[in-house]
Amino acid sequence: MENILQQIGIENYIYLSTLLFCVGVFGVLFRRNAIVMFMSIEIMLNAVNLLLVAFSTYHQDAAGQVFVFFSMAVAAAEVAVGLAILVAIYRNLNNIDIDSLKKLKG
Amino acid sequence: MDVSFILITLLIGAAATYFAGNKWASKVALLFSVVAFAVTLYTVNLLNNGENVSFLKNWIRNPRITFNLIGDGLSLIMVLLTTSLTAIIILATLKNTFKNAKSFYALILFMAFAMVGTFLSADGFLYYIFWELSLIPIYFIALIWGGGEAEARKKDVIKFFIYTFAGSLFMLVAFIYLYQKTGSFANGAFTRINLTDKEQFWIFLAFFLAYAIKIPIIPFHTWQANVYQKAPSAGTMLLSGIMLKMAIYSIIRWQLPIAPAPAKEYMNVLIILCVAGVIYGSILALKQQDLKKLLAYSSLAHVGLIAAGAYTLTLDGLRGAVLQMIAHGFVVVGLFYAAEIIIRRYNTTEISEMGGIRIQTPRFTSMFMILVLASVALPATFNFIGEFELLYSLAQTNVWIAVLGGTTIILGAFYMLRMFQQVMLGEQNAKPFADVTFGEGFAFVAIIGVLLFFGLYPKPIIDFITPALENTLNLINR
Amino acid sequence: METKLALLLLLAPFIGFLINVFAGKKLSGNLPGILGTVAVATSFAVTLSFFLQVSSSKEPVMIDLFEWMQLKNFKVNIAFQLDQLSLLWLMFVTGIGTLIHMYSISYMHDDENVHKFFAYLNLFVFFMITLVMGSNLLIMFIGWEGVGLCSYLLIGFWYKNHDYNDAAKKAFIMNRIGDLGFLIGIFILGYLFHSLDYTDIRTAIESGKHIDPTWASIAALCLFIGACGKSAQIPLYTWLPDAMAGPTPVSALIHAATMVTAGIFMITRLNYLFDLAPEVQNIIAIVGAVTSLIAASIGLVQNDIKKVLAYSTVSQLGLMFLALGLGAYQIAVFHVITHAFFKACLFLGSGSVIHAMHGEQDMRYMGGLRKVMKVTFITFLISTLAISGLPPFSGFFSKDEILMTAFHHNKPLWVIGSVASIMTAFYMFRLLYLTFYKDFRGTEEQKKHLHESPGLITFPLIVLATLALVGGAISLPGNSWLNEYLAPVIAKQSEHHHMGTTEYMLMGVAIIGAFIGIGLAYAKYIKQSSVPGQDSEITGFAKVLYNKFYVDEIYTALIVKPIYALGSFFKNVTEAAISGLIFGLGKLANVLGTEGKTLQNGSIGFYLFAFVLGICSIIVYIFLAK
Amino acid sequence: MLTVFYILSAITLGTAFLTILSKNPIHSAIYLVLCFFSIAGHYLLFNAQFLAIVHIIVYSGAIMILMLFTIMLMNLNKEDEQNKSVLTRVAAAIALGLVAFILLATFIKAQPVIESYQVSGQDYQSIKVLGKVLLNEYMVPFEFASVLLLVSMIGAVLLSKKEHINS
Repeated sequence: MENILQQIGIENYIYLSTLLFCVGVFGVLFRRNAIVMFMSIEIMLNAVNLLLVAFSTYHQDAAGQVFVFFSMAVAAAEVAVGLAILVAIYRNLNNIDIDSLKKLKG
Repeated sequence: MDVSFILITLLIGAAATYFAGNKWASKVALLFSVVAFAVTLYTVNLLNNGENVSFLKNWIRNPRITFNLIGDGLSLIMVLLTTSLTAIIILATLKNTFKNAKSFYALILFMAFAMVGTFLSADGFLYYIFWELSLIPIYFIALIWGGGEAEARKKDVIKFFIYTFAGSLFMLVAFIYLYQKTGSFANGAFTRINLTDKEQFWIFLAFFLAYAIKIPIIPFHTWQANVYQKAPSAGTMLLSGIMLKMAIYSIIRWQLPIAPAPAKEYMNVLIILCVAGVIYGSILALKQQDLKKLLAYSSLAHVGLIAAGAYTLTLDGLRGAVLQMIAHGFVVVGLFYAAEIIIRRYNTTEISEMGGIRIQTPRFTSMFMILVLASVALPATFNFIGEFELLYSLAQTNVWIAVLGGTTIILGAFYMLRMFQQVMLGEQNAKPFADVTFGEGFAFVAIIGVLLFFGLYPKPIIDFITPALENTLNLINR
Repeated sequence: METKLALLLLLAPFIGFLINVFAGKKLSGNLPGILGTVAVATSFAVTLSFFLQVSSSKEPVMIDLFEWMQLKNFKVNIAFQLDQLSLLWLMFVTGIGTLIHMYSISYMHDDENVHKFFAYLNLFVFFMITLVMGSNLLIMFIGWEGVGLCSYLLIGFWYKNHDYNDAAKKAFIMNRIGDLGFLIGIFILGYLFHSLDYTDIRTAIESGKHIDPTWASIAALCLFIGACGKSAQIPLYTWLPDAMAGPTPVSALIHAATMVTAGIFMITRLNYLFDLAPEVQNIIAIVGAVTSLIAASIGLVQNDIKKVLAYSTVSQLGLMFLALGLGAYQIAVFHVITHAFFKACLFLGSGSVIHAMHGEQDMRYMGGLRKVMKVTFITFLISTLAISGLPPFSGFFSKDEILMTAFHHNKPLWVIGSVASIMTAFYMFRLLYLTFYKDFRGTEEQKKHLHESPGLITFPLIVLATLALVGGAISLPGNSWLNEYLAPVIAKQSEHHHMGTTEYMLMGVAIIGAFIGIGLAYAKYIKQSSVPGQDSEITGFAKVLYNKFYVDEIYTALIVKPIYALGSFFKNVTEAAISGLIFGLGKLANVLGTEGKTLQNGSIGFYLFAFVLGICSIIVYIFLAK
Repeated sequence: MLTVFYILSAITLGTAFLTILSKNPIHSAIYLVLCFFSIAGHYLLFNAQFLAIVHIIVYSGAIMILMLFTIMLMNLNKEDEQNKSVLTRVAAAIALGLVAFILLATFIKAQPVIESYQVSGQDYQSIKVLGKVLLNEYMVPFEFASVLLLVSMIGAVLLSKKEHINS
């Protein structure tokens, strides 16, 4: 089978994941809803994952994909703990608007 | 027998004093200070006989820090000054009753320990530890046993602490940089490496900040007068008599040999800064209404001259600086002691409330007079020797600077005699003033004896310190 | 043996001082005084033996004790030198010192601190001997400052009075200004010659070694400033009249006969150095002449008997400096000696008068004392004639020599000197007439107690008056023993004035001048019986003179006040500014903390922005900014 | 193939944007699932089938379900979120532009040398190979990942447990 990168080119993936990453950043900055912010973080993670896979193919090396597995595991753990924290916050404040979390003021 | 025994004696003394309890603390402290003095004298004697009294033990392997104590003429004369003055200071405070006396005397001995350590250290790290260690006892002494309103005192003492501490941090940075270069903290290693002029400049500046604050050189002096005024007299004596000599000693031992190039390049600036301190301090002393503050400013003027002499980088200047350090140490302790006696009797530091004391106290007056005269460097007192060499070295550098520095002769006489007149002379004071007792007088006699004896026969000290100073000078001109 | 004797000479007064300081209080009656007198007399005896030895052998006695100070280029020893010059000085220091000690026993015996008085007086003699005996400049400096100290202690002897204390302080500080000059001079000499020994310096100069003439001149000038301070020359003379606050014997010993001549001693000692600097010599001559004129003019109108004598001292010292400036060192020394005799006598005489008047010093309340105080009057008269320059009294010879030299070198200075001499004759006779002639003008109470002073007071007077009468014999014109005696210590031999017509004419002029002064005084105070009016009545130029040209006020306004103002400025402005700056640094940290705290506002959104910006800048820094 | 890539990319970016911009969190979640699916499509393009499957299982299956449950648990499925201030939104947009610009600029400035791609024919992404790599070379991290997951599970349980302050 002909390799995909010969047809598409690695640079396109770089552009794609860069843009995807920027969208994630934008989401984190743009929204107040903590859950949507979480989603934005997932988008950023996926942008990176995508790039890792692209380079894994480029170098024909399995390590990149293995790393993506770990990254997924970490993402799963992160989401689990993060959502638990959000639940705890919601219980106390009755919303998950991050702008209402200002107790740590200096 | 080497120099470490002096340190051990003082440390044991501090502990013993603390455990002796309040009643016996002063006597135990006096005993140990005298023993330390005797040990120092013995060590000096050993050195004179050509024995090696330095001490070297490995301490920490990484970073490479050694417990290296150097015993040469320069360091031992300073140790001798410290131990003798400590004994005199403790003797001078015997009449006072302090609350929690055991801590007070233990702190004094501990401070003497730290200062002796500073003078002896030949390892930069060790030196730095001792240098900072000496700050802690004086901080507590001034804070807890000081006079004046508690809040104001706290403010001044903390200002002093932070100020001097901040200055010495720059020195630490310099040491760390030097360690990076040499892989050792040893003084000898520092003086052997070749630093570029730029590196030397920054190292010089870092040292200068630490020392200029401690000495103090204007414009780093603002902590001085207030702390001298607020600290108990014993603390003031320790500060002015010994502690500020640490900085001048360090200039000669550390700053100049490690970074001689900037000292040569900026010699005029440094000397003018120091000499400006002489005039500035003298003129300010004229305007003081507080006895202790007046003495503080006079001290500022005198040490300015000493530092100026050290920065001339001549043998005369260095020797004059060391001689004058000793002379000034004794005379300033004597003067503060006299002030302490007056303050103890009259419970005030305001000059305007004194006067008419002479008529009641012939003995005290004579002693005070001699101290005042020594302080204005009358010939045949030890101070004259030091001041003459200092001014001579300045004159070799630039006659006009010597003239400016020499104004201390005029202005010094002006403010000291004015103070003496206002404090001692005039019609009898309404408040009675008991003449000094034998115990009180003994400290005076010791101080005056030293000042007059070495004023006429300073040869032993000169011979003792000159080889070490010549070494230093060789390092500076390497 | 010589060393021991010399040490005895030096230390006898010091031992007297120690005994009087430590045990004086327990000694009863006149014992402290007798002790002090014996101590100085011992010194005098030893001096005499040395004097005889050296005048015959012509070899100076050198005594080297031990090393004192070490400087890079040279060492300074505690060493002494008894040569012709120092022995001459020692002779009259210890001689007159003995007489004045003797005088003081009686004069001071009522004082509660008499032992201290003698202790200080002994100490003074000790330091004066040190000053004179030292074989290098630093030993001289010990003595130099030491006598200044004793002067301070003795002027402020009655320390309860703050005016006296102020006078003492002023004397010390003014002297110190000069001392700074002296010290700087020493520094330059040390730099030039690598030695401070007189002999070394002289050898170096006479061996023709090249010496930078500019520096030599500056050194000479600095030393002259030192001499100005000690010998009360313009501009540092104002302390001397104030110094009259001390007891009268002190004025006689320190502020007339001995200490104030230290400057002349120093310049004579270093005559070879001053010969190198003709321009400095010119300055010295001019300063001396002007001082003598100004002091004499102030003396014309003073009413305090001691003040008149003080200004006359300044004036006479000015004449001596005139001689020094003209290079006539022997003549200056000659005048020092004659002046020591007659001025000591005058001061002691005035002391005797004050003693009789119970402390009154204002001449306006004296008069007619001639009848009661015969001895005092006669001795006083002799001294007055001597100082006025009438032959054959000693002052005539010395003063005439000075004026003659001035005439040969510099006519304007001769005129100034002559005018000063005429004034001297006038005010001295004014003093004499007001004090001893006409009727008594004091209170009845005082009149009852008027009496001739006891023998201990009159004996020194008689001795000194005798010396004032015959002292001129040591250097008669044309046949001067003094010139020959001093020849070894003075490098340049004084030119011998051939006693020609000009010289005799000059003598005549001088004598006529003196008579004019005396005549004026006679006309005013005997013929017209005028008595100086009260302070408020003085007007015009006399007022300026009476207020001493307002020099003190000018000094206060120009020097003391600005220093105090500067002190206030430093205290209130500079100190506050610097300490404000330091505090400002602390405050800055505080403010930064408080302000920086609000950055930490708890808003996660804000943190995120900061975070993104931070990442951006890191990336830019690492990847783009190269 | 390029067309497929472009379509997939458009879906990826578009749904990502919609995720962020939709007001209702439920909608966001659904768009995100779509986004993840498109990314899985990219993985398939790379011929990384195993990864694509795992991706779908973990992200779309586990994570997104978890999120949806949370949203429902909190009853957030309504459009009640207050908008951030205009300033913040403008700033966010600027930040977007800035980050994009900087990253792209970095990439362009780096001028990567993209070699012509050589197919070695070596198998590197079959399940078999991946499994070998994962359990040989990356054994220890793999085990630690399990520990991590365990810990996060415990943490999640602890955090979401109702606190009984008085007990």
